[in-house]
Amino acid sequence: MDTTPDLGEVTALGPPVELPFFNGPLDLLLHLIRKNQVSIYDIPIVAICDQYHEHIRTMEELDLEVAGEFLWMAAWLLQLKSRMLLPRVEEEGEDPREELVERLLAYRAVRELAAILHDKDLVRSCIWPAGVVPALDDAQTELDWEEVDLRLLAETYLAVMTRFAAANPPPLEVLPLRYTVQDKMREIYQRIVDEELVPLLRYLNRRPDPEEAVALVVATLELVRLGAVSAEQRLPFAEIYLRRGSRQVDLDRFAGETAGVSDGA
Amino acid sequence: MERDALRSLVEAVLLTARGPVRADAVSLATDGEAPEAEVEAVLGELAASWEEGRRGVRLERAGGGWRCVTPPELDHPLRVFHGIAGRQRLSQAALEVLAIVAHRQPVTLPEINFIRGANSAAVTRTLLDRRLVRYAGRKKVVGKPFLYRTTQEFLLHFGLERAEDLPDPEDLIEAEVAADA
Amino acid sequence: MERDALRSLVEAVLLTARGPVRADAVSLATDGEAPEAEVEAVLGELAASWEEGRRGVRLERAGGGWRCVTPPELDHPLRVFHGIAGRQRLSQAALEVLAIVAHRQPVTLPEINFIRGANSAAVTRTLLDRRLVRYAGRKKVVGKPFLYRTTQEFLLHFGLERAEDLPDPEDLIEAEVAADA
Repeated sequence: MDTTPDLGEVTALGPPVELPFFNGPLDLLLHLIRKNQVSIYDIPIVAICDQYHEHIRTMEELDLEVAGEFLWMAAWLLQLKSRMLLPRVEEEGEDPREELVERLLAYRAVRELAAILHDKDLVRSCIWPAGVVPALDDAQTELDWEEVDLRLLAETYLAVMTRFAAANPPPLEVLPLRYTVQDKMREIYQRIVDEELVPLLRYLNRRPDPEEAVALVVATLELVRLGAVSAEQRLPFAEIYLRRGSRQVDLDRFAGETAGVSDGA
Repeated sequence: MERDALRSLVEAVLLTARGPVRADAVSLATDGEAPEAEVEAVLGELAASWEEGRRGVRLERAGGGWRCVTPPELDHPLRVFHGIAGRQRLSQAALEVLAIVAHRQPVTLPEINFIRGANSAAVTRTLLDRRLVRYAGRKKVVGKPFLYRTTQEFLLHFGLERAEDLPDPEDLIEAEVAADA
Repeated sequence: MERDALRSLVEAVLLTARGPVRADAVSLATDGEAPEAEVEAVLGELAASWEEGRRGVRLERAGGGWRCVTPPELDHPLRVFHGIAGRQRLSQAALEVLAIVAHRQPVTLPEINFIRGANSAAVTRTLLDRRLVRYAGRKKVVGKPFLYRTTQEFLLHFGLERAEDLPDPEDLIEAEVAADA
């Protein structure tokens, strides 16, 4: 086999584009505002909106999944853009960008705090609490009640029930037999008497219940053993034809004669 | 490796280790910078210096290594301290009984015992004392065992209005947040 | 109570306690023989003396009490000794959610989503798994969303006495506004 790589496909993708990851549309907007060196209080909506959409398009071209929140923001920006382009009807009216500015400021504050937590996390991850085990015999793990929440309660419940299920496996369910070999012997023998030639596999295929099929096969084997039925198959896996055997059998006597069979089965 | 640095590492290892600390394991943790014999020497020094004066911990040889233990004369106050700290705490057993009562209420003690595979009488008593579970009549079966339910205090702690508001545990673990979103 | 005896008890309590140690609990453990102020003084002395020289352990205030921790520079050999390969850092998204919960607790997921402008369900789940946030009941609004709070573990991990000790993001904005203008 020819394993030459398909270069055409590779070049079709073009050079890889370095696309920074953003934690949501507000994160991306803050990036654009910083990149354009504009004030958060006076966002040039038209330019920012276009750049935002450009970014979304690049994500789509790179087959990156664009989360719904990015699209929602894209729609909002478009709406703001059209309102900014319209001549201001309302004199002294509120700035349509106000809500966006508020949300950007709130998010920026969150990011500042997250940065502080990040620095702390770096250092704090490197410390270990001392945990000398006291020589008290009844010292066991205990949980701070303040810290016990719904989740811990649910986890504990599921753990207990899992442990319980492992210690108490459900007993094997023994279903009562729904088909008896005797009934099936009578059924299939009557059919052979009526139709002279019975295709066994086709007959079995019409029985979707595997339990019934098993009873039928055992009944057939028993009839063959008794000589009441002869079976014939021309080729391996081909249809098995049943016809009357050399011995005459009284259907009503089956109950008695097959008692030994069902015992052994 | 400097002796001071090694001493502080050995100290930190001793105080954070759960079992006996062996010199060879500490030597490995220094990437072999401190040979085993040197670690052993530092351990001996520490053991001697902690023995001097009245210290809250001592070093003793155990299980082929060294471990920190508290001196026997501090047993009583330590026990009291851990008891005090334990008042706001819940043992694992108590949490299990509470979880069973919460999710299967009303439930009897024999049922709780059966599910946990352990006698839970004392633990249930503690939960009654802490007013996290309460009696709720008797079950009409042989022996008429008491039925238990969670209390108002329990609901308050979890910020629930009614016991029926307790979410299904499977849902909470599997899909809690997704359902919330 | 003798000062020496008290110091050794405080030391033993600090090294065996599971959570932060409060002076009042230690005072109770001495049956009041050592008043809270004296215990507090001993704690301060210990903190100062452990700070001197290179010790494997330090005292710090966090989560409403004092606790013993190892200095950060011992992290690497301690990790090797305890056989812990690496640590999972908190993602930027996780830190943002944590910042929101810490500052506005109790807060619901829809509120967190709104502030971040992004779905935070999976991230919040990670924080629940790491026990940095916990459930704190449900908000009595349509849909009864869960409320979230930071945990004691959060305080200990970030070395805070109380969640309020984190800087107020509003102040951070003020600072920026000043810089922006």
